[in-house]
Amino acid sequence: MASISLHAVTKRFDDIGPPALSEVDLEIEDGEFIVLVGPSGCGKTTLLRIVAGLETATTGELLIGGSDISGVPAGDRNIAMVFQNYALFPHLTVAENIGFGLKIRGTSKAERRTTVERVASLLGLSPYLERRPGELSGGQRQRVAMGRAIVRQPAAFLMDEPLSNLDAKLRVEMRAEISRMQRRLNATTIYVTHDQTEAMTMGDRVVVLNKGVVQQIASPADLYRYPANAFVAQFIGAPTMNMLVGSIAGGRLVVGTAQLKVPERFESADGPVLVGARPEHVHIGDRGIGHLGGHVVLVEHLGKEVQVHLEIDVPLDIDDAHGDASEAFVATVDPSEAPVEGSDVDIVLDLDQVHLFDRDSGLTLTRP
Amino acid sequence: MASISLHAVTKRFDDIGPPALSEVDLEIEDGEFIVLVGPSGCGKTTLLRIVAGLETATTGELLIGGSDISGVPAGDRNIAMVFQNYALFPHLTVAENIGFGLKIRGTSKAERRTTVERVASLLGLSPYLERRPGELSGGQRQRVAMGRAIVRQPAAFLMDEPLSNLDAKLRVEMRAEISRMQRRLNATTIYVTHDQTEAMTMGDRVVVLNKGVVQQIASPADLYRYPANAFVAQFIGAPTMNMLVGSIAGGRLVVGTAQLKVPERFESADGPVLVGARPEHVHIGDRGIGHLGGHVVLVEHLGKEVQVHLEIDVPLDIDDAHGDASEAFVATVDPSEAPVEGSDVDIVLDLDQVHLFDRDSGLTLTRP
Amino acid sequence: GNDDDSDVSPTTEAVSESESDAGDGSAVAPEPEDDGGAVAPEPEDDGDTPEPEGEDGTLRYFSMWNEGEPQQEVLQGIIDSFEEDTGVEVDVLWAGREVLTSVRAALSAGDPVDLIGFEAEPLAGALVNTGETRSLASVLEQQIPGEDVMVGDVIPSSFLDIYAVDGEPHIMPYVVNSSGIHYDGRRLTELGIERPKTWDEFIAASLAAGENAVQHDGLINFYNAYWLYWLIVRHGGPGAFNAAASDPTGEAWRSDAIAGAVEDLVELVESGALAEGYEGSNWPIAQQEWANGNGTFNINGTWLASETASYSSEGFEYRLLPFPTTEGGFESAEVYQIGWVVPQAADSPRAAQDFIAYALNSERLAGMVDVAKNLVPRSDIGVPPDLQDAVDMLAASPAGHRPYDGVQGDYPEYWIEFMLLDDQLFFGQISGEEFIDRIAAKTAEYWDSQ
Amino acid sequence: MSTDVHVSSLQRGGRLAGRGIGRLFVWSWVLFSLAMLVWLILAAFKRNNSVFRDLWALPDSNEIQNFRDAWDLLNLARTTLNSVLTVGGGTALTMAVAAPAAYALTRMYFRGASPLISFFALGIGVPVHAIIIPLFVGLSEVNLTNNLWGLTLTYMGVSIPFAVFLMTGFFRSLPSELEEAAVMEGAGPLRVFFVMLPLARPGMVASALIVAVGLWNEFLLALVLTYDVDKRTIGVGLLNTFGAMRYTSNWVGLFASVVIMLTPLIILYTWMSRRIIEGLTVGATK
Amino acid sequence: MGVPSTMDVSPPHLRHDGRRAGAFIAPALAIYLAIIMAPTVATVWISFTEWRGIGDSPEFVGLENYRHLLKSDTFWGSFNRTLAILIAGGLVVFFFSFVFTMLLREMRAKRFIRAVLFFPNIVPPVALAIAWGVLLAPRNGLLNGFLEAIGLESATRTWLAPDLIFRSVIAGLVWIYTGFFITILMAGVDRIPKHFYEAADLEGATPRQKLFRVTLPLTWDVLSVAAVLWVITAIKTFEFIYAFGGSGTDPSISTWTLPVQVYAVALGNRSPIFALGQGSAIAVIMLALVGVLVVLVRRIMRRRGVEF
Ligand SMILES: Nc1ncnc2c1ncn2[C@@H]1O[C@H](COP(=O)(O)OP(=O)(O)OP(=O)(O)O)[C@@H](O)[C@H]1O
Ligand SMILES: Nc1ncnc2c1ncn2[C@@H]1O[C@H](COP(=O)(O)OP(=O)(O)OP(=O)(O)O)[C@@H](O)[C@H]1O
Ligand SMILES: [Mg+2]
Ligand SMILES: [Mg+2]
Repeated sequence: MASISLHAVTKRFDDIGPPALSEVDLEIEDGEFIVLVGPSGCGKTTLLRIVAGLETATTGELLIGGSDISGVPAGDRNIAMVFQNYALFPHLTVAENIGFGLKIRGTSKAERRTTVERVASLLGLSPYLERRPGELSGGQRQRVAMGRAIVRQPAAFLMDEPLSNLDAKLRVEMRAEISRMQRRLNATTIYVTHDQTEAMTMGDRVVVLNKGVVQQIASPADLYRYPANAFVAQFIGAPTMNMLVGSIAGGRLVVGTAQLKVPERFESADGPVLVGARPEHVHIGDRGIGHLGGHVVLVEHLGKEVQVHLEIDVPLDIDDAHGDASEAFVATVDPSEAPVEGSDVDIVLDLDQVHLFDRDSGLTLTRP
Repeated sequence: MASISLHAVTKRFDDIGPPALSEVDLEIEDGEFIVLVGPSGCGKTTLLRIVAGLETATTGELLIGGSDISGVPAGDRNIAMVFQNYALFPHLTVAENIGFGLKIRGTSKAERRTTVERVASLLGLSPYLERRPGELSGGQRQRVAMGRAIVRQPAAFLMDEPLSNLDAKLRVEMRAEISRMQRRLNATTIYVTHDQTEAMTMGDRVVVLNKGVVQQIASPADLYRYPANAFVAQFIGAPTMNMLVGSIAGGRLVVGTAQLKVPERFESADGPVLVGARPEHVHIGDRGIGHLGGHVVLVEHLGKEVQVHLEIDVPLDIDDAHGDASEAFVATVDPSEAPVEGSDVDIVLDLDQVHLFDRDSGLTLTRP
Repeated sequence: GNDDDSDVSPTTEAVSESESDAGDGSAVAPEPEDDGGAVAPEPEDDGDTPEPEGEDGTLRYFSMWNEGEPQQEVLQGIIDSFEEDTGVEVDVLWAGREVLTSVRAALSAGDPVDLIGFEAEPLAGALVNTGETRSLASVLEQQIPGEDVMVGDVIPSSFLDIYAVDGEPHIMPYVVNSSGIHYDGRRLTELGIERPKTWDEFIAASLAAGENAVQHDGLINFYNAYWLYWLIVRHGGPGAFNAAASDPTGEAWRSDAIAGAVEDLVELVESGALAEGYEGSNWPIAQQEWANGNGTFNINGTWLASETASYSSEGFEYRLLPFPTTEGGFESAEVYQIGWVVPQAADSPRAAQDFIAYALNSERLAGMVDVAKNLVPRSDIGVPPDLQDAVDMLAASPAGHRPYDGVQGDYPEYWIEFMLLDDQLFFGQISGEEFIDRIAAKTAEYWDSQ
Repeated sequence: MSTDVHVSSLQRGGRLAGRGIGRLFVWSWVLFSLAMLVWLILAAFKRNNSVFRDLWALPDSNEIQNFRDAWDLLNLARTTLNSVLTVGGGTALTMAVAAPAAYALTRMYFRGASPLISFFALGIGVPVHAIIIPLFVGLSEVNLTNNLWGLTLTYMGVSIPFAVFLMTGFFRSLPSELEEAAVMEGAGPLRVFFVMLPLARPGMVASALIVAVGLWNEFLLALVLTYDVDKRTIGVGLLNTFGAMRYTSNWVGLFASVVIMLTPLIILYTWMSRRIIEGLTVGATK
Repeated sequence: MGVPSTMDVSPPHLRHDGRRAGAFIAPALAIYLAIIMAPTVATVWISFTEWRGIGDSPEFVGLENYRHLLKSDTFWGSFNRTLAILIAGGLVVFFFSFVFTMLLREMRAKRFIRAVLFFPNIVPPVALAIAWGVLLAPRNGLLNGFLEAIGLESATRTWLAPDLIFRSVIAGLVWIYTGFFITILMAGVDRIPKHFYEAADLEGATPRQKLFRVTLPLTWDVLSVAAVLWVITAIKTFEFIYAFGGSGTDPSISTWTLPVQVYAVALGNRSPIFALGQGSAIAVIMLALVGVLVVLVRRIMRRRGVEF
């Protein structure tokens, strides 16, 4: 096991355009579980591959266990990677797949067998040792990939969206299993995902990347509660945080026609801001008691809660990754409070919970 | 527009094994939006294709608009289908794709143009009419596929997981858009999905299929509140409903060591049962006040709520589609109530909300 | 060339004479001169009475020459004037050396082929021997347009007899080649070597000539075969090789004459006189080097002079050495004819015969000598300067024989098997005894399977 | 750890050296192929008596005459026309019949489709030599020898197996949803075929190119099935020129004819090589 | 893997009775039958006859032609040379193709190199043969000239001498066809997703291990197609050898292969034999050879059938 450090790592694939990774600094402690999230193309895979040695950084330093290993080829870094699609060799059996690395390293046949069997039983794969990947279910394949990774006790695990090919149910189960496995092995792990839930539940710390730049590194709970900027705020949480355009002037928070009291936390703030409110921090009331007026476009009953899509008369700040989104404002409410579709309602923002961001830099004005 | 009826439709692809569809009865009213859900391989696509005429039923009757159309070829059924990957003709422009069916039917060029333009503006596709599918975004393609379907005013729409290729955000938007479109056109629609949210939000009624057999046909809310059997109960809702093995004897509900009062609704029940409790109906308290003892394995912070994975000393009934799942019991609690990982806790089931199922047949004992 | 143009008027007359029963309106046919009685197969021809009717004045001629070869150019000139003089249209196909492939294609497709010009040996093997050609006896009686002689007067019967069937000629030669050992006259003088006459002298001269004395393109199997065939003919006389090849028992190969020939050949191979790498020389590499002055002797057909003319070194003096004689052996010259046949299936046999007679006119045929540098069967036409030796050789020879003693033409399949063994002998891969044993066995086996 | 790194870097050094040698070999092979081509082209501009003397000397004079000779001898106007007619016609017709056949074989799911595919594929293994004799006799029965139509027909016959083989690969790889979508819109079988056809266009283009290049270089069939000068194709023309030039020892003229015949191919190839290569590989690897 | 007897698996809208599909297939099938299959059958029949094909009609002679061939040194020479191309040539072609494919995978100019290597496959074989002849000419050939120029005079050979000429021919064929098979193998290798190699890299696999543990097993089906194509190509090869001997001068007998012999015996050559029966017998033997070897290759390389 080992710590992993990246110092000012930059990666350019071509000379034009922005780099795929830019000045990434990251200290991962021995045994830590780091989750890497960010929109598509933000450089998650690239970072992983640089650590693995499948790609070389353009500039910057990479240390594993304290020593610079920039020049060490992938095979000698003692790092295991679980690929998104597992990269199981289709012509090898489960046992052969798990034992592949041992074979390459020339481990004796007998030793290989016992090791593979131990790992397989650990992963509940013992009955399938003679099958080929094509004859396994998605979850089983995932476990074979895990098996191949853990069998040789690597210094670190890298996992690139290992669950994205599984169906929802299985994903939940495998998620828990990977967490448990990682804790048992206490292996340094970098885990890439684009799944909210995985990001929030699996890691000790989460790294949010955008366009190759680290946005925030924090524990899941902190990330949710204290997003460092508007990007993180909107990226973490589903449905996404509603983001309204407003400004603070003269001690009042102005949003559309509403003039609200600025929460204590923000009293020093001033000028144009973005007001972020998570759907669960938006309440719907009858006309006359709320901050803003809205029109109910759609009511989605999700069983235990209801999502209300609203049209409001305040400009929204839409995440530009999905610029063509219809301008929607969402509130999550209890089934008992669901409004009628097509009705006009009042919207109350939970001012204790809203976030404010500088409208230019996007940086949070909240001090945690 | 037309009603669609299936009477005892059975489909076998081979002589061995169970049929892909077995004795399916389904009455769809004119203008109704039916969602078809079920685990992978349960026969959803097959049912759709039989209605479309791309597959023939082995036995049974299929009526559209009241008349038997078993012998009518697909092209003459006046049904439109939206394929999972849209099946747009890559060499045709958007306009030509939308107008394809009209052209086949020999509609005059002028008429075709006006119709296509009308549909395109309806879908917000007017600026893209001369583009080819390769030059469109996922959401736009989806709309072109819709356009091709609606342009010739078919008797019914069939959609086979039309949103599964889109990313999460776009999916939410398109979901709302399809709902709106369907309401506007008031077109009979069968919509296949494996997405919980789509199932719960889009349909007038939901059909739950399992292994080719219809499990329940009901409105989304009823499905959630009154699942007809243990399968539906576990299939609908995420995280899945916890299912404990218990029995009713002498007016007491026995679950593990706990002897609980049988809720009024079930007082006539007797014998071995399954006790179903959704995660949100499970509460966690300190030792001594609960029904069951549990050990906290994992605490997942999802931001607005916390999922607590527990090990309990009562046998669980695991959905056999995922028979290899680790035996887990999940509670969803407020972040403020989250227990500490590794601690032992008491579990309280919300007896007003639990479901009871016959342990043999799986049928519900709840009378709605 | 322009020789032909001068012949216009006499030819017109000549042709009109022979066009007697052609019934062709375009041809001038004043006197229905009878030429029928002279030839035996004539009734056969007359049997196909509609045939002459079909002659719409077109002559289909398949030639062995490729476009661009001098012979082709000469023939083209003759054809042009023939067309002009007679109104007969000559539809000529310059098919190259695989002319018989095309002939076969045309014949089996039912297309008319009236005239084929090719080497006599394959013609004999492929067509004449199997009865697919017409007798040309009547041509001998035809007057050569523009001259006062008949064909029979100017073409020696010794040439015609070689391929005669039942005493009647079937192949009419227009080029006569031979083969022998070529050398640069100057070079021999410079080296101070006497022109060798006998085999022993030849070997001695070769050894004296230094490196690469005998250039040879060993990848051409039938060039390799020159040596042994010549030696057998020298030792055993004309026909000895053919007799050995056609002996069903194969025992004829064990004669003293052949043993002597084989022994001589082995002597040559072992002498080191042959240029290094001769066995892998890809034609025309060796002859090219020879012409460039790298090497002294080259066994080849008499066409070698014209083939190498374009690249031979300055002042090259083409000389030909008749194949060396052997002690107690025979003397004869190879007669390598290129000639015409008229297939049985010809549509316009008459026009074909007319063309033959027309082309044999001395002035027209002179082109073959002057331009193509070939020898021709008519002795009253000049000789290309480089081939004087060849003419002398032919004149001096007491006898003539067919190329490869007729083995190639008469037994084409056998010929292939022979060349295979001959190569091994010539490349020193097997001994003389082995060769004789094998060829004897092979011969017996071959005849056994026929 | 550090020793590990050391050892492995040594190994790596060995690997790199091995790779270096390998690359050197690859490049020498490439260079060799290019050198052959360059030599041929250079030779076409040399003089007959110097061409073999100093092999790599640059042409001392540009002998346009070589090209004139070659042009005349090849009878290029005529042979090109014939080749274009037979090769172009044969290719076009082959595609015209092979595309629907390949489509039906892969997309119509009728009983016997799979054995039929194998039956077509069988034809790839039949050497021309094994059929040319009866083919020749048969064609002459129906007066199609020495006839460009007959040659075109034959070209179709010999190209069909490979074309069908390649194109079944392409059609198989097309998504069936498109077909189903067309069917749902009411298209009949012919219509569906024409909907699918443009999708298979890359495959068709590639197959056509491969077939055409093969036929362009073909000369055995042309040699045996036709004999008239005015029915000669460029392949036979080259062969004949080869003969003539060799007998007259006009080597430079010969090289000039090769260059003449090669030029369109080189142009076509630099332009379309990716298509050709990819087309070939789709058929072979699908 | 036939269709279940009572059930129709194929979708009904696409399923057609033979007739409809027939209309699509008929033209191609008709021409194919007429031009390839009927003559193939006829060839078998002609091989039992003696026939010159000019005016005469075939005369049935039973197995005489075959018996004759079995005794003919020429035939065995051709036969052995054909096998030599097939086996020796095949080994060399495949060895080079593999090495090249591996090397090219990581080379930047791989597109260009592949295009150059493939080029001989579109050049008229006549031209290739001419070039090859010039290359290997004994004294003033390019190769020997080159060897002398770089001071390797001892390495010069008479490349076309009887003991080497056929090897030289094979070398020429290797030169031509290696590019073709590189192309096919590369397509197979390119199909292998990169992550398999990366996974192997992470395990520290050497290039050789990657070749044997990843590339070979994953290109097996392509290899089997390539092997079948090689069998056919090797047995069919004619133009290059034929033209190598020259036009008008029959190719040297020491380079004859079966197709050349068919041509020489039945179709043409300078002194033609016109033995159609015998030519057909050789053709039938070629056909049989193709058939047997294709079946053999596919059996040896069996695993997941490839259309053929
Ligand atoms: N081999 C490459 N050559 C050129 N550009 C590349 C290469 N690999 C990645 N990139 C670019 O680098 C950026 C980051 O890519 P990367 O694959 O790391 O994104 P990601 O965060 O993993 O995205 P995703 O969630 O879609 O997998 C992208 O803009 C991508 O286009
Ligand atoms: N053409 C076919 N031949 C044989 N079996 C088939 C065929 N099509 C479907 N099946 C089988 O019928 C069953 C139902 O398949 P279907 O495609 O309808 O499932 P589905 O509910 O659409 O699943 P998914 O959610 O994975 O798309 C499956 O067991 C499947 O294997
Ligand atoms: Mg990625
Ligand atoms: Mg489906």
